[in-house]
Amino acid sequence: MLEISNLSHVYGSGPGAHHAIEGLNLSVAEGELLCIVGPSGAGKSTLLRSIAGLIQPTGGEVRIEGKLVKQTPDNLAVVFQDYSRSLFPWMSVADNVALPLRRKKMDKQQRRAAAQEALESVGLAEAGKKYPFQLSGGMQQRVAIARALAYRPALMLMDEPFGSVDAQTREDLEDLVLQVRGHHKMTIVLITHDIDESVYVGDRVVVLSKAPAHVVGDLKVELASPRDQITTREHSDFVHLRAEVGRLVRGLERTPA
Amino acid sequence: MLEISNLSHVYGSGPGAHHAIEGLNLSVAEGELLCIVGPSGAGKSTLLRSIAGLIQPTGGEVRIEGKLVKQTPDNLAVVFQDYSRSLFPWMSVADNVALPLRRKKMDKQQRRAAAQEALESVGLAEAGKKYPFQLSGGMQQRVAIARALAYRPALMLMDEPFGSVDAQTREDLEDLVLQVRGHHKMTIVLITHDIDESVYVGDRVVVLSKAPAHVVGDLKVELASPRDQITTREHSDFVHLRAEVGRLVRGLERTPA
Amino acid sequence: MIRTLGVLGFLLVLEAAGRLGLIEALPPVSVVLVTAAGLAADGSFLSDVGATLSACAAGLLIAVVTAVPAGLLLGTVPAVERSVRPLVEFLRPIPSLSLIPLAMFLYTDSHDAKIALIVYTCSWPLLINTMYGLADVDPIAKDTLRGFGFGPMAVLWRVSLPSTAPFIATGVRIAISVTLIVAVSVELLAGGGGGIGAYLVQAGSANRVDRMLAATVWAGALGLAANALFTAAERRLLRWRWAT
Amino acid sequence: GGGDGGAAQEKTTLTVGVVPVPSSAPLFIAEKNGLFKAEGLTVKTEIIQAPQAVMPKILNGSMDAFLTSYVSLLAINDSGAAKLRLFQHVQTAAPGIASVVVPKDSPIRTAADLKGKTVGVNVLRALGQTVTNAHLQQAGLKPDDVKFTAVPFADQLTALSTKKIDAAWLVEPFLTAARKDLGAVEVIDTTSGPTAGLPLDAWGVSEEWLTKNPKTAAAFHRALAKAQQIASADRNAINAVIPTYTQIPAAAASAMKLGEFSAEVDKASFQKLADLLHGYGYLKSKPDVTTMIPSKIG
Amino acid sequence: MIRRLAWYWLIPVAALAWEVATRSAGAVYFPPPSTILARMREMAATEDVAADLVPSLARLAVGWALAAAAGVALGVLLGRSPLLAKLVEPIVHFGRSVPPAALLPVFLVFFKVGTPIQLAAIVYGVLWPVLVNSMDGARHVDTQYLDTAQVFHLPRWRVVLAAAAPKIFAGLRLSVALALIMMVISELYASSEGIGHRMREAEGSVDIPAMWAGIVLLGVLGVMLNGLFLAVERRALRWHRGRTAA
Ligand SMILES: Nc1ncnc2c1ncn2[C@@H]1O[C@H](COP(=O)(O)OP(=O)(O)OP(=O)(O)O)[C@@H](O)[C@H]1O
Ligand SMILES: Nc1ncnc2c1ncn2[C@@H]1O[C@H](COP(=O)(O)OP(=O)(O)OP(=O)(O)O)[C@@H](O)[C@H]1O
Ligand SMILES: [Mg+2]
Ligand SMILES: [Mg+2]
Repeated sequence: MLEISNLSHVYGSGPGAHHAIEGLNLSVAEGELLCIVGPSGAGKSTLLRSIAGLIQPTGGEVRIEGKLVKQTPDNLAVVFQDYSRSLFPWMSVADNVALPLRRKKMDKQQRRAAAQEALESVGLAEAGKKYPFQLSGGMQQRVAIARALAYRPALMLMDEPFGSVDAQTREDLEDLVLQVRGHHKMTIVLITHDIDESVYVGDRVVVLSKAPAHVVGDLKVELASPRDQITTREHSDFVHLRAEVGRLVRGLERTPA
Repeated sequence: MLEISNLSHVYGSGPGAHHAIEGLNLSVAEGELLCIVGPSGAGKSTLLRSIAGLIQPTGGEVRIEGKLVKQTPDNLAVVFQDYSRSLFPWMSVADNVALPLRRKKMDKQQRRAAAQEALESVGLAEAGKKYPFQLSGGMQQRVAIARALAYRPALMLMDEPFGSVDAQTREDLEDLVLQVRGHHKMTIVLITHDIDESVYVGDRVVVLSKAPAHVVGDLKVELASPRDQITTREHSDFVHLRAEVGRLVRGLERTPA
Repeated sequence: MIRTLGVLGFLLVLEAAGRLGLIEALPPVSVVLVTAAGLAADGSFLSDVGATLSACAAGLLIAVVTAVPAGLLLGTVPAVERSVRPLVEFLRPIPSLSLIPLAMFLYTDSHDAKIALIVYTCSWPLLINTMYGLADVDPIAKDTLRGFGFGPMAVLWRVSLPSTAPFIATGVRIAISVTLIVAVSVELLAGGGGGIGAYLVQAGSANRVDRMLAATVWAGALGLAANALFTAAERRLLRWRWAT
Repeated sequence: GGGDGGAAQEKTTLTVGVVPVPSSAPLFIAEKNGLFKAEGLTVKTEIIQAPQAVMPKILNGSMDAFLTSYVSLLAINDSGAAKLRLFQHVQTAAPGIASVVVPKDSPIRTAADLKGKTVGVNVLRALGQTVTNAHLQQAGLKPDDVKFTAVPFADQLTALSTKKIDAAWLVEPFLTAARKDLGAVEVIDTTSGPTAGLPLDAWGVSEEWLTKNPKTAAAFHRALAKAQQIASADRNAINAVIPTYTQIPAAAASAMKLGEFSAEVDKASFQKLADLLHGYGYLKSKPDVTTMIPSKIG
Repeated sequence: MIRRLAWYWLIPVAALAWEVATRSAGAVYFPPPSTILARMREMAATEDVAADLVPSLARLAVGWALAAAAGVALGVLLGRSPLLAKLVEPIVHFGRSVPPAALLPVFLVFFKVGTPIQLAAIVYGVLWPVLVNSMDGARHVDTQYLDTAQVFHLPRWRVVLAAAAPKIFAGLRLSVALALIMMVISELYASSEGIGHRMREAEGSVDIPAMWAGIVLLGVLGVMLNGLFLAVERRALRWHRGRTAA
């Protein structure tokens, strides 16, 4: 589904240039849920933007279903790390969620129903009429997730999607993503800082180095599906994997800047 | 130090009014590190804004050292949940950190040195000359933390300050906060979604109910200081407390919206 | 309430200054206001006001539907902006007053000439504000839609335009008063087709300073009313901005 | 006279630019007495400030005739932008209708005192400056000794009373107002002595219009000429129409001092005006006024 | 340098097109650029151009600086103080809708004929767009910035100024060309030198090429001043360009 070969990205030029990614290779199979972990400032968001075609990487290439990504590919959704700035302040929450659905063959009523359903699934059934600024940080983040889920993309990119919600909600959302993935055959790339989470939701966990980012670890997660917050996390394989990812992440030197 | 009595806050009025906080009582002793956990949308940020004097609560009162908070009290620093929008985009990172120090009796060079020191302490020694938009999400969040730390306030309010950084950095920052608190006699109120974190850094953990928020649990954390990421977390008291907080949080119904 | 207080205070100061002889040679404010009120019952003056207002409305409308899209184009395609910029900057400082003869030569109807000059003059605040507004759009907001596969036009229409709306609104706010100024000035200098400016010519050549000032008060009051109307509309359209 | 009927005329609806001053009165007298209707003409008026401003309309044919000062007529012809013709004379200057005045407490008392002072005129390099120059020269000053500045008549009173200018060249009704309201004192009567009897205003048309519309021109001219006779014979006729197209109240209209309304311009005075303007460098070339007076209209 | 100049390609192209169009149309009021240039050269040779240009530009510079400073200060003040805004805003919207030409009698009460009154007219005309843009900009500053400023007790006005800078600069950009316009308008009356005075003279004597010469001169001045302005703006808003470059 997704093929990244020898990807590099440099921000700026001259002496102030910053090498965010260098020679990164990665491929994701159809229907896979890939978790990416890595130190802050590594280049994870940069990688995600390259996959989404939002920046043109300075080297290497990204292919989706064999096609070189030059512009944003069709049938893709992104949950941005900076969710509060990715919600449109001039629209109600429901309109924000329904907006991308205009690209689908749906009439107004269907769009509205789909938006409402997605909002319900993230626990915001009653927030549709509000404006984003009237919501708490975690609620805004959930709106951004609902927007991506409602879109039902073939490829979903999520950049720390559960960073601002409480533990209980976080677990619910993790399960929601797994469930939606199961129903709708999505391929998902999810960036997270929570090692437990990466193992719990991922089919595979990729560990990135500090900047310039490249892959330093690639672990297959062989845990039974459907997963369960209590039993899966108790499973010895889970504990083992989690420790291994932890070691990989900790093994990296601290990023200087 | 901090006395909150019968605090209530209602956003808006009429049928669309939202009761964010109702009848909340809380007091924080001098030098204490209080962690607040609670469901997304409960009213944690609202509580924090009331303490900082950024909103006038619709009921009850907040007192700092006996003085009613009407405007923002002196000697206070806040790390906002929406860190990316609390950094000034028109200033370099170092200037952002140094700016509040203008209120202290420091000359330019001292300010610059203090800013650089704070940036180093959060692992951003080389980011000073950059602009905020040139940093990753987690780096921006660390800049906001550095700004508050450099200021050395008597009361520090932190709203999910470590939500966007990787596990390793998170632990480092937790220890940094504990260490700074020890050196400089700060009182700290820290909002977090991570139950482990609340027990690890807190002297006390307060659990808030879903909206309208009030206190449903108030636990003293009696763990030895200085704390250590490995040994403290292994300690049976830690495991016990963490489970108790978890039960309290999980015991709350899911917030509808 | 406070608004009226401010205006009242201002008027009182002016009146006092006039009465105390600080402002010599001009009729006191109260006299001007009474004259201005009297004009409300003057049919021929009202038709002058109508002529001015209709030209203003038409001019503003045409300017908005041409300058805003032009600003969107210049603001989104840098190559076009760089190429057109010298021409735009060449045209902008040319006073509409200097163009009056040209407009009157081109349009046999003075009303049309007046509208053309209004369009010319009030396009600039709209154009410039639209361009600066586009430069201020949050890139993450744009990326969000792009991420869902929307094309450049959809991003322009659904993100850039609403984000720019506050800037455009400011442009319109400025343009409103510019239309009045241009209309009255053109009428004043070139006459034809009536209007507040033509009334000013008549009053001026009869040495009716009170009436000139009264008509001027009307021009200002019309601008004030138009601005209030627009602000009300803006508050509805850009509700999200006023709420925060 | 009498109309030959509209059928033969090139056009029957005329747009005429009028300045809201007494000189436009004959046109309104003609309208009031049905003289245009009798010729089969419909006359529409547009308020203008000066013919220069409406030259584009005259050139593109959207305005047929206009009230003009002789100075403007000469200036426009001098520029070569258009060829204008004197269509019908209106008013000749009489003593006391245009003067340089100063505030009542001003130390300036004679033309010679104006040396180095600022004098307001309505338009620079036009009648006011020309006639004042002539008197300054008589008093031994050079035109450069005085600084002229352009301020519209209506604003001159303000400028004068607040001492923002030292002196003002004013015509009626401003002159009366200056005397009455400000107690202004006359320093020079600029329509006497070396500048007595200069022609002031007339109706103008373009040469092109005249050749294209001979029949209309004849009819329009007949009506205006008749009105002109009424005006020159009966001051009350003027007084009666002034309030209808200006904002000058009836009482003020009859109190105003006016020049002489006559049927024909005195060619010698016209030439004298032209020579003065040329002499001060306000015209590029020395005009021959006879070329501006059509031999016969119609 | 050459690359920079290349962006001006449209000017010669437009001039050429204009030349062809005006030559073929032959309308009196639209002389071809070649005629205008010839007239300009003639004027430059026979008249003391500096005597008109220097005082005009001096008034322009002083007037613009005064208006810009006052506009930004007043605008930010009104934008941030709802009470003051309510008190003064009606007067502002009234004042900015009044044609400066109609205010001449009022100006004549306060200012001496010549440079003082012209400066007053320039300031009056240029003030409004700067004020309105600054006011709207200051009024809608992101609350998160204001909260941050409040918490750290930062000087609020500086945060407001910086956050509103994009909009303030839009107003200032408008004001540069407007200052040129007001310079001309202020010289229409009560003046005896300057570009506007010359243009009025040209109009009075229906010297059409000379009128156009004034127009062209203003255009050229506009391009130059705008270049200057953009250079300043590029420095001041560097952060903004980097941040919003998609
Ligand atoms: N400006 C506002 N207008 C109206 N309602 C608001 C506003 N700000 C917050 N709220 C509402 O108040 C409630 C509490 O918000 P608050 O931001 O305090 O939550 P929180 O506990 O910080 O949540 P989170 O953990 O998601 O950040 C939410 O339900 C939210 O919808
Ligand atoms: N627009 C930019 N200009 C210059 N440098 C940038 C820009 N955006 C990001 N960078 C740099 O590129 C590096 C990688 O950034 P990126 O946002 O991809 O990190 P990340 O892995 O997502 O980190 P985090 O977990 O903190 O979000 C960082 O060091 C950052 O400073
Ligand atoms: Mg990131
Ligand atoms: Mg919050």
